[in-house]
Amino acid sequence: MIAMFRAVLYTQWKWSRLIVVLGTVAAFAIPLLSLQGAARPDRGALQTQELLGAVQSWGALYPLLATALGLLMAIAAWAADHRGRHIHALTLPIERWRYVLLRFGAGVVLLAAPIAAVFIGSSLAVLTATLPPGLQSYSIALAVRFAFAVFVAYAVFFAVSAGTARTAGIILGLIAAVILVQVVANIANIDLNVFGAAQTVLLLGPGPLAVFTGRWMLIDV
Amino acid sequence: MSRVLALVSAASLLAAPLQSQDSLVARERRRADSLLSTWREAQRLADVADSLERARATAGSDTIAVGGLRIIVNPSSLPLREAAERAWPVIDSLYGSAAEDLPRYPYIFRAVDPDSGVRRAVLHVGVELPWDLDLRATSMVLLTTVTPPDFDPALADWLGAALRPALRPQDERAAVFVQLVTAPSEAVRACFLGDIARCQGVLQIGDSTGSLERLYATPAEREALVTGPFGDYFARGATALTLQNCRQHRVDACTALLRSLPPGSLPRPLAPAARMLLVRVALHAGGRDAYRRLVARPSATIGERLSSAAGMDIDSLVARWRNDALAARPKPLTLSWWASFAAIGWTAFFGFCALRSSRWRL
Amino acid sequence: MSDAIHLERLHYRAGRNFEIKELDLHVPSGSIYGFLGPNGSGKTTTIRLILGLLRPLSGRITILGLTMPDQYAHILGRVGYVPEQPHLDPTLTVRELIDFQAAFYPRWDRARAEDLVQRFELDGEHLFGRLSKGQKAKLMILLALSQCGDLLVLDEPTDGLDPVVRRDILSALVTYVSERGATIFISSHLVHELERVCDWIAVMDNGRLITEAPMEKLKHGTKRLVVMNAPAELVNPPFRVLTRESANGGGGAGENWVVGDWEPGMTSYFEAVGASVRDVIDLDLEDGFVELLRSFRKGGTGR
Amino acid sequence: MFHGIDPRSPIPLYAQIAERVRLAIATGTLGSAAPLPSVRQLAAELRINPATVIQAYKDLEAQGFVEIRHGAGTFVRELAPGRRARERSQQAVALVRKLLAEARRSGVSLAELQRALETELGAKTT
Repeated sequence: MIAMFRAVLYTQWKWSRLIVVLGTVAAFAIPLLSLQGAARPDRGALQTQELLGAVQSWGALYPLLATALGLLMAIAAWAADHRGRHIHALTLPIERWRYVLLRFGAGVVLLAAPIAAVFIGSSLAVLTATLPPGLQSYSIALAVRFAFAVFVAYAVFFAVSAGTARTAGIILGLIAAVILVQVVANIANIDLNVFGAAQTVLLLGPGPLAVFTGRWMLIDV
Repeated sequence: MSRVLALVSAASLLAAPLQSQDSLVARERRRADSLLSTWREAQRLADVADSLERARATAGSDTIAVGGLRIIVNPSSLPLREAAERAWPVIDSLYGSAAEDLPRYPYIFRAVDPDSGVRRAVLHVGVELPWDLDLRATSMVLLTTVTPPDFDPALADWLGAALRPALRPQDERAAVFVQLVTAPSEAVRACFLGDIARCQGVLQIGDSTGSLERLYATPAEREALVTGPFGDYFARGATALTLQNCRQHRVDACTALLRSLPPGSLPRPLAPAARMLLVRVALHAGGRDAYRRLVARPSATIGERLSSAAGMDIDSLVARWRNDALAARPKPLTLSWWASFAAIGWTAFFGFCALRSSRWRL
Repeated sequence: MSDAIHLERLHYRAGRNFEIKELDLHVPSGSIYGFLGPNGSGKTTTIRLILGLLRPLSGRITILGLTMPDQYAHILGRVGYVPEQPHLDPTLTVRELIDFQAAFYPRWDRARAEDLVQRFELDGEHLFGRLSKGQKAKLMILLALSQCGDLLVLDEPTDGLDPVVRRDILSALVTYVSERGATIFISSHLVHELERVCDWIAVMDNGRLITEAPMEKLKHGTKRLVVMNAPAELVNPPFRVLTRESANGGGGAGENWVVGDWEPGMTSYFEAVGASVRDVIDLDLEDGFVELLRSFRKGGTGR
Repeated sequence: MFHGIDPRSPIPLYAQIAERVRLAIATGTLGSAAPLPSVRQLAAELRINPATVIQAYKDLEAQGFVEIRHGAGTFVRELAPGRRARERSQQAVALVRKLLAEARRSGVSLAELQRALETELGAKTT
């Protein structure tokens, strides 16, 4: 089982080398760039607000990077199989669920690099920067949130790209159905806010995207 | 004789205008008096109209009396009695002994059906409430619309808001903490770091002279102040040039501009919540009669009133306020545990979907 | 049940125009089993059914004694498969592909793989996508052989390859069989190749199995006869009449017959019915195959 | 020795192989106790089914030409001197028989065949 995982990991690494390296560099750079402002004590009391503003604006990059990593890694995972129309994978002597699990695990392992880079980057940034009084660093929390965002994104896109055109069709059908229901409800002016409900389910609450819409603040009060 | 006559006629000539002057003055005074009397008459009439309006509003509605609270409301399903029973202890703890005067300021409510389109007589006195409020909402209304007994204008000006029971004291203290950390003013930062004197300056409880130096000490702050909120105010007219200089970090230009502002329009470094917290700490420290002592001498300075209310000197009061604020660091808004479990759950779920949707055969 | 592959009443339909009905196939283990059939006769589909890549509507499939699709993982572990189109990832090098496959097969024989790499002169660092058609075929054969499986399923392995590559592949296959006594199931339409190597032949057309017989029986059982004044009707002849045409310009009642299941002694039957066999001409596998197909398509007897 | 094995001919492959071996023995290229190529080697070289080679060797053993020692391989047996001559004459008879069948099929009469033989043989002897 270990040999199989190592083999799958190697092929996954070969296909997604570029993504992982670029992702790691970006993940390492963002925290450092976000704390550049910290090194300007001449701004006196204004430094706190400016720093928080900078950290906030740089913070928006984390979910984007996480989504991009998840998407590209998922595509890399299934591109080869799609090209070969899955024949090679289906003739391997292991159960299908085990193969999919190996692919998924390989992606997760490779995605650990950018996640570690975020943690190291933010810890380094916090050490080197002199923070104004009263502000604290949350590098662990940030790294953990980034990790969850990456894994959720990877899982979502992995599921979609693993499927055949049929599953993609089903998902698109679902979305179209939701839109249709909403339009019909509006025409018949039934008081039904499907978009609102969908939005609360997905984004707020314990929905899949809740982890993306949280606070990506490396430095906070 | 003729010179005397001439003098007298000259004087009378001169006096004529003076006389007319006097008559002018007298006439002015008479007009002022009549204005004053008509004004008082109008005032009296307004009071009568108010009482008539009040009588009309309260006609036919029963009165609920709980503790010091008097609620005049038309009969409805609103749980006002239970709400009053829950609100009274909170109000009493805040105002202490002064709460006995509350009956003088009764609530006037009118329960209405929020959905009905029927036109209702406009009510100038009291508040319209939708009749389907639950207990919590009703008690919330009572707390937020209580009229603080004999709340003088000086205190209102300084506080910037009516003194009412805090619905979520912890959030208020956390907000003060955030202000102390993030406010863009050297004085506030010094206060945060422990300089009680600067805290008093920032809270503006001492004398208000020289406030510019005390509140916005460093050049960077002043420049930020001028180019920020007052940027377009100074951009027009004569001050445009000095604004330009101030932008080039010439601090004297910035200071001049700030000084040219009308008194009292200088923005306060701390939001009302900070001062509100100070008053609460004082009332809490002063015991039951604290509020009465606070509103007893409206002419004194805020600092003296607060220290008399709290029954301790102003420095230790401010120190206690600062400690309370610092102790209330807001809980960091990092990933809560249920969010992490949700994320793991969703990852597993989509992993499972991947399995179901992946191709089991050609 | 010594059959390596055992299909019973297999029924599969793909869309409306193609269907496999009532397919019974028995591949004795240890044999080299040729699977002949024109293009589009369902050879590849049958192979995919055997490997569990497709699920039949009904029928039992037993491979190496294990039922498909329940134990498909075990079966695939002991089966080497070479598809018609290369199914490997073009962005991996030869070395990586070998290492990848090695991780999945418990009985992977690294020495054999290295030896075959030398023999096939394959460059380990070459990307699979950049290999020539022949090299790709060799690599796939290499992977299939190195798994040391008990069954090799080859879908037109040497189709479109130059004779040199074909010769290497065939000799590697034959060596493997003689060393491990494995079963080989070759689907192809290169009749000469099968004739040389196989000891069992099955012929399939349009989703139905025409015949399945040992090579000798099939090859020597099919003869072309020149028959003089044969009676119109034959009463239960010991052989199977595939086609029957009057010889052109032979004068008189000369006819060319093609018969199946022919035994040498059957000319006596003709004397009994008053006809005479002027000549018995042997057919090689290709002619036999063509005749079989023609008679089958004209609605001749099934088996 | 085994070049020109034709899988397409009606004569089965094992028969052709056995024939070639007998011919080699008859002409002496395979001396007594000479080893025959192993099954695996011959099969790989001719790219034919090993079972065919085994059958050919078994036939030869049945006819007493070779001896299969398990594990060591197949070796030509010690032949009585007359045996090789008799084998050669059998080969000649088989050749003539094939010639006659061919002549009949192509409609050549016996007399013409005899005259052709004499001219060919005559040309050879002079």
